[in-house]
Amino acid sequence: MNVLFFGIAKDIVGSSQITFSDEFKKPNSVAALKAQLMLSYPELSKLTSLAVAVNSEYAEDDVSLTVGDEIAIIPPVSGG
Amino acid sequence: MNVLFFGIAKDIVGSSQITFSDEFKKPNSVAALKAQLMLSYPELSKLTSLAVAVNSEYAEDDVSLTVGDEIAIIPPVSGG
Amino acid sequence: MSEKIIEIVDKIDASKVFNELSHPKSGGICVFVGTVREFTKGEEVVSLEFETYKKMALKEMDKIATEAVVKWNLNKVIIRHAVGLKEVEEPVVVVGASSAHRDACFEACRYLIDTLKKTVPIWKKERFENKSVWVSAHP
Amino acid sequence: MSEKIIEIVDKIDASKVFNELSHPKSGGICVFVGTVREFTKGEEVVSLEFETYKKMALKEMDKIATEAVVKWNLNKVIIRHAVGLKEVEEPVVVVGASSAHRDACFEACRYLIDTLKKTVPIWKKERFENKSVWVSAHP
Repeated sequence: MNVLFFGIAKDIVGSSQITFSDEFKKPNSVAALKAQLMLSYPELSKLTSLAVAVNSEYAEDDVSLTVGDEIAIIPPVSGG
Repeated sequence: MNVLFFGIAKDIVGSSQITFSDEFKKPNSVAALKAQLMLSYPELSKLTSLAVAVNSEYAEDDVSLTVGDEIAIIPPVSGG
Repeated sequence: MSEKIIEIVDKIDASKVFNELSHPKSGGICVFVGTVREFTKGEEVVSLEFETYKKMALKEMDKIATEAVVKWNLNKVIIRHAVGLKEVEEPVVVVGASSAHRDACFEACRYLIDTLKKTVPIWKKERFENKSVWVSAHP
Repeated sequence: MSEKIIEIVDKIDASKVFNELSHPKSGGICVFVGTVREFTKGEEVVSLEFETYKKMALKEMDKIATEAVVKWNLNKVIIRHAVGLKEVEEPVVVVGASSAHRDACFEACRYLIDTLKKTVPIWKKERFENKSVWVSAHP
């Protein structure tokens, strides 16, 4: 399972992509993924918002994650 | 005293300009000018509105007219 | 110091308006272009013809632009109207505003075109296949 | 059948947008261009840098455009965003709508830019003389 990072989230994590290769550690929902990331990178919890996209669509906390999903961490957007 | 006509007012009057050369007949106010024109060209009174400009500024009915003024008859505008 | 562009021209080149409104203190530019539409009230329009009392029209356009600059603190403003015969899809009017933030330029742009249509002495004749009509002349 | 133009590009040419939005059934075209402003909150901006999650951004831009076409019955719509480093006065985003009457294109244009700023995954870093800041990242 690949997780992509953008903007300030990429800066905080220090990488544009993390791969969860160990099936045991893989979070099984959007909520679980966010919790795990915020524990590992506390700076993420200081952001104005933190959304998750699953297969390039915004996903609510209760959406479950499967191995083939393309997941992205979306810090506050600021286009325009 | 020159009176300029535009748009449909020009079509109704059949001319883009009328000169009041006879001092006796010259209307002395915007209201008098409009009354005189509507009497001569009844079609003018059928328009949605009829404004008068004196020296290229909109002028109310009570504005008086003098010989050197440039006067214009402004039928309903429709720019844009 | 704001820059105003006020013009009545034979032909409008809409492509240059963004360069004209570009400004280092602007974060937003809003532009409205009025174009000739091929149908009006279900009838096919062949062309539009615009006539103006130019001296007065420029004065009125300048008043509108100045009011907008003051009210919305614009960095730049443009009001350009075309006269003569215009075919379908041709631009007949361009208004635009350039400001620090987008609220101001959107509101100003709307004000420019709405007020122009009410006060500026320009007249439009719609030419159809078999007749011509001065727009808004009759109730 | 409405035409949508949805693009993420390295450089925006604002001059071509009116040709792109021209349509025989349109009487009004409204365009908003966002540009780099040299000061923000009193500090001098050297440049902006835009980054995107392109695949998702194009999807979200397309949703916004489609919603606007349906809601305002647009003939044409455009949403084009730039990425990379942008200097003061450069355009970073162009949104525009082409419709029969001006109410629709003004409202649609405002909706396009407001919604883009809320939902499209694009991130802006402001570069000042001595620091860089991701915009809106922190409360």
